[in-house]
Amino acid sequence: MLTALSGADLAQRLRDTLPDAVLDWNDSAVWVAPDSISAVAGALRDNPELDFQFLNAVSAVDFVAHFELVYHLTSISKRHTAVVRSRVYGREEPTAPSVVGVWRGADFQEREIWDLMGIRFTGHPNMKRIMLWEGFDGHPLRKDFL
Amino acid sequence: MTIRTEPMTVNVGPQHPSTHGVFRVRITFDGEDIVEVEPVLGYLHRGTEKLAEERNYVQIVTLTDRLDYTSSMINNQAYCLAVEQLLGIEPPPRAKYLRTLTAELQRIASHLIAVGFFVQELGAFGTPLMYTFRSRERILDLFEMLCGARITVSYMRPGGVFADAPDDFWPALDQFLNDFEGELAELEDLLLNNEILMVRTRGVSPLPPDVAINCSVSGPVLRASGVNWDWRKMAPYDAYDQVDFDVPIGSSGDNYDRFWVRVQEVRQSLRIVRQCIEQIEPGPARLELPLVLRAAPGAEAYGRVEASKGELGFFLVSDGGISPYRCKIRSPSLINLTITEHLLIGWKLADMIVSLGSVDINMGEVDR
Amino acid sequence: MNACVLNPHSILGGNHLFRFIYEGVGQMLPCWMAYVVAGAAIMLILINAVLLGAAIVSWGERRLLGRFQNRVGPNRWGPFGALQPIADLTKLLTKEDIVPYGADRIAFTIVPVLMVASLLVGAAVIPFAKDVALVDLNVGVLFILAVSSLTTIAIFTAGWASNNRYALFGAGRAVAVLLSYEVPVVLSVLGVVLVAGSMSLGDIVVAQAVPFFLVQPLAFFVFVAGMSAELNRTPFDVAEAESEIIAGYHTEYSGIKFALIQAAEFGGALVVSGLIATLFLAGWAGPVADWLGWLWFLIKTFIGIFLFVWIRSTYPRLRLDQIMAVCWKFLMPLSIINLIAVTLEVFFLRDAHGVLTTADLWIMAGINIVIAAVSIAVFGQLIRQQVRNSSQTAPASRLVVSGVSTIEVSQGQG
Amino acid sequence: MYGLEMAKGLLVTLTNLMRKPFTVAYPEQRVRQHPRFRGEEFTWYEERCTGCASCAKYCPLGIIKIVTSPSETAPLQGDKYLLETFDIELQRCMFCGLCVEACPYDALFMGSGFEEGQYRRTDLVISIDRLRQADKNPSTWFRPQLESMDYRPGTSRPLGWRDVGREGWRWHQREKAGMRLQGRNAEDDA
Repeated sequence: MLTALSGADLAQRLRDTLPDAVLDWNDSAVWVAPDSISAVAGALRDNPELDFQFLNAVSAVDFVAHFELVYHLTSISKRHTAVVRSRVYGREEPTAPSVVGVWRGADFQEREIWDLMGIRFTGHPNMKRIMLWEGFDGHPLRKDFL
Repeated sequence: MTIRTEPMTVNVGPQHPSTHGVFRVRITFDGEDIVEVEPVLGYLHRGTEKLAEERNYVQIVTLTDRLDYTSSMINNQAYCLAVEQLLGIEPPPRAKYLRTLTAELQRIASHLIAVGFFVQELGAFGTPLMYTFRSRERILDLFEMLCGARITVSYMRPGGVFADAPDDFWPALDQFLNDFEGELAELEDLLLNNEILMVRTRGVSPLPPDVAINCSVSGPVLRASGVNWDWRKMAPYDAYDQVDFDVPIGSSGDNYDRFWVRVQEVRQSLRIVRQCIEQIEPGPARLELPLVLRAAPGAEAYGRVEASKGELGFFLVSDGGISPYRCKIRSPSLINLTITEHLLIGWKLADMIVSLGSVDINMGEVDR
Repeated sequence: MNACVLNPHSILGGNHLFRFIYEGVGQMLPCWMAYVVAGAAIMLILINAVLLGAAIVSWGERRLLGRFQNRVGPNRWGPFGALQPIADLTKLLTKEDIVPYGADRIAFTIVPVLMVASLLVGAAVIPFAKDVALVDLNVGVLFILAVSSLTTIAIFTAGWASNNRYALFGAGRAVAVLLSYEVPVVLSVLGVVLVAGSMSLGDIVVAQAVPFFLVQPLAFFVFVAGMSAELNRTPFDVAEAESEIIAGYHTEYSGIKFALIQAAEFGGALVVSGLIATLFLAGWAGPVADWLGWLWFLIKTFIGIFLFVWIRSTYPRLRLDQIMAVCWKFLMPLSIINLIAVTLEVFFLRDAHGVLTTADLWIMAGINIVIAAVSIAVFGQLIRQQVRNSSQTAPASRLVVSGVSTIEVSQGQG
Repeated sequence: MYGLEMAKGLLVTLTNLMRKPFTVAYPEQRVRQHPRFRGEEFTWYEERCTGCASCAKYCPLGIIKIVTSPSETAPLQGDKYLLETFDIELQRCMFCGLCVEACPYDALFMGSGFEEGQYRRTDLVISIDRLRQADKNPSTWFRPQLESMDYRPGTSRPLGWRDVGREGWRWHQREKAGMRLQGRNAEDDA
């Protein structure tokens, strides 16, 4: 069956390769620095002990003070899951590096986050709106929309 | 002399007989060969995630019906599991069995549609579709018996199901299961080894497992590529740890395998339904909960199920109010579309439609 | 009274109805005018017969398809919905007649006329009963093949003139399919002509002491398959594949033009079924009396239509390249085998006057059925190998999670 | 042999040709309607309704409009509110039945009819008068007491307000002292 890796465990392993990336952790998730998301993603996927090949979902939550990106990950061979999170600050033009290069599955979800939440992903090959039309004013899922 | 060809861009959809709703792909053809593909989404965007932020936990159940409207039961289930995780409650065993049973019936119905339209897109003039709809109609009748609606069921609630099944549901279910065996055998006779279907689908648009996993593909499409990843086995929810079933997997991930996996999953779902009928025991079908639920502030939950299209997940964040602070829907149809380019480029126009059909998307879920 | 008398050597001389009208009208009008009037009357009858037949076929096909699909089919208007075609026609007549922007108006408009015309002219030579045909041309078979090829031009014009990319796809596909399938169809009909010793459809019916579908089962098979391709019917309906290219070449047609195209399509099914009945099922010939010929002819035509509908209701569509492969690699060799076998048999079995007796026909039937079974089996096997080889993809590297019971795709058929 | 499976397919369609059609020709024939069917019209029992507007609050779309005024009889004794407006905007209703689930006094029921097509949108708003006059054929959706009565909306007789509650109607009467029973007092005493 499936085991959920605790945040502390994950943070421990991530620190070996990327000492600066890990900011914080609790028992379910680990927070990483927004600039290092793609590096962390690469490390998570390529580390044979972690082997997170499968990206379940990329979510963005608007906590008004900051945005939070939540990555739900699964390893098919090792059969464990993990949650990686990252706080993105700034409301005008928040940006985060894209993980499309690591997981193609993030493609549409990152476009959707840009469309509805307004977080721009650098390095994404096709950073266009997906649900709404180009030129739509604002990002509807933000808490200050409407 | 060389023949000069000129690429031709065609908008397939949003109004097209076989794009599963308002799906639009901008395709550049060279003759009949596909050179470039660009899916254009958003024609059915209803802002479900935003709507969910303004409704209380029970009201959102009605929104989930409308995501993938061919498998509303499973959507209900995914959402209710997420809310239950959020609240830290567990439904009574009878409710678990009822959920499993209805979810599997819904999976049969959804796969029947997928299979029927798949063959329809191959060019069969409606006959297999009509046969699958005939069986699906019986399932919808059962749903009407359970909850008064056929498509937008709103059957499940956080903490169970809205009410126990009526007494005449069980004989009707038995009757359906008996009849369906024959109908399924007929369908398999008609389709499974049909030579025309074979030559049209075998070896067309194969999807290697590493690409599938990297593109976060889930559900029958992933399993057709030979990865036996099924959340019902991996992280059993509701009563799936009590029932015994096999996971059908394909070998090359071509269109035929995706079709074959769905047909076999119908058989496995039948097995699960039969086991549920045997194992279900009397008891309450719903927890006594207040009408308006509240979760602890800061609580989060990611509830996922193996829906008929793939992994359906609800990521709920609570701020202690009566409605979720954020409700993210991880919809399998949208993410399965990531492989569109991989599936289509280099194949012919006729294969394009079939490959899209084999992924089995549902626009209600893609655009939300 | 200077009654006009029809020259017995006229090509219309064999038509009793024409002669009757001609001589009747000739009592009052000059002879050339009587000729025109009689011709127009006959044409009126023919056009209405074929169009009415098309309407009945469209209704019958929809009812039959409905029943094949376990539903009822049109049943609202008239007894068993029999007036449905009239309702459809009324609806189509009252609809707006759209010529799309950028379309070639003249070419666009001429297409439905061309399609219906080729159909009607083709129907003119089919004998509905003994001596009941508009004309019993001595080159009837050739005439029908020539006239039915006109549809190809019409379809291509439709696709080209519509200024629609789907229509263009359909037109391109249709031309490819129709041109290719002409070859095996003609070759298979050649066998029939060889045995009958005449190209006149009337003579071919008379020659069928044994129905030719027994004498030349291969030719029958090839002809039915080829004709269903020429009619754009499943499994060869790529030209108007509704799930791929909307409606193919007639995507942009609406109103009365669409009605005419539909009429040409259903009428085409009728005429081809009539042709199959004439060429292979002994046409109007049947037991009891000669004047019942129309009944046998109708029954045999219905068998053809039923066959088409049955196949349509069952099979998915082939891809364009596969259709071409079926034509050139399967039907073509079969028709050549049939032609060679029939030629040899006719050469050895005919008597001094070049006539085949009924016994000869039975011998031919025996030999040809065996040849048909063997060659279809052999070529089927060859195609199967081909399909196997082409569809075998490299087995993907599995990523199987242990501990989960699985069932794998069976590699049985294919 | 190649083509055998295709012949099998032909056989399947042929057997289906012999079968009776599965479909139902609607206006003449009807499929069986199940008692829990959530129909287009609502069944509302004014006698049971207190005007608490739970249904309006619980409706996910907010399509129920209720306007009440304090009762003239005896508001302090727990009398119900006087209902002035009870509009259900049917054109936006999605028949989820949550209003029925929310009703604490068993006053609102899903209906069993489904042929409510109208030519004008305004006709799709069910007003309080229409609710009063409508046939009382409640659906058994979320009403276990009706199910235990073995009630069938299509065939059984219309139900009065006394028959449909989870508790006895006399309890209801006792609880809401000033309730107007609209000319049925003689009957009640019996």
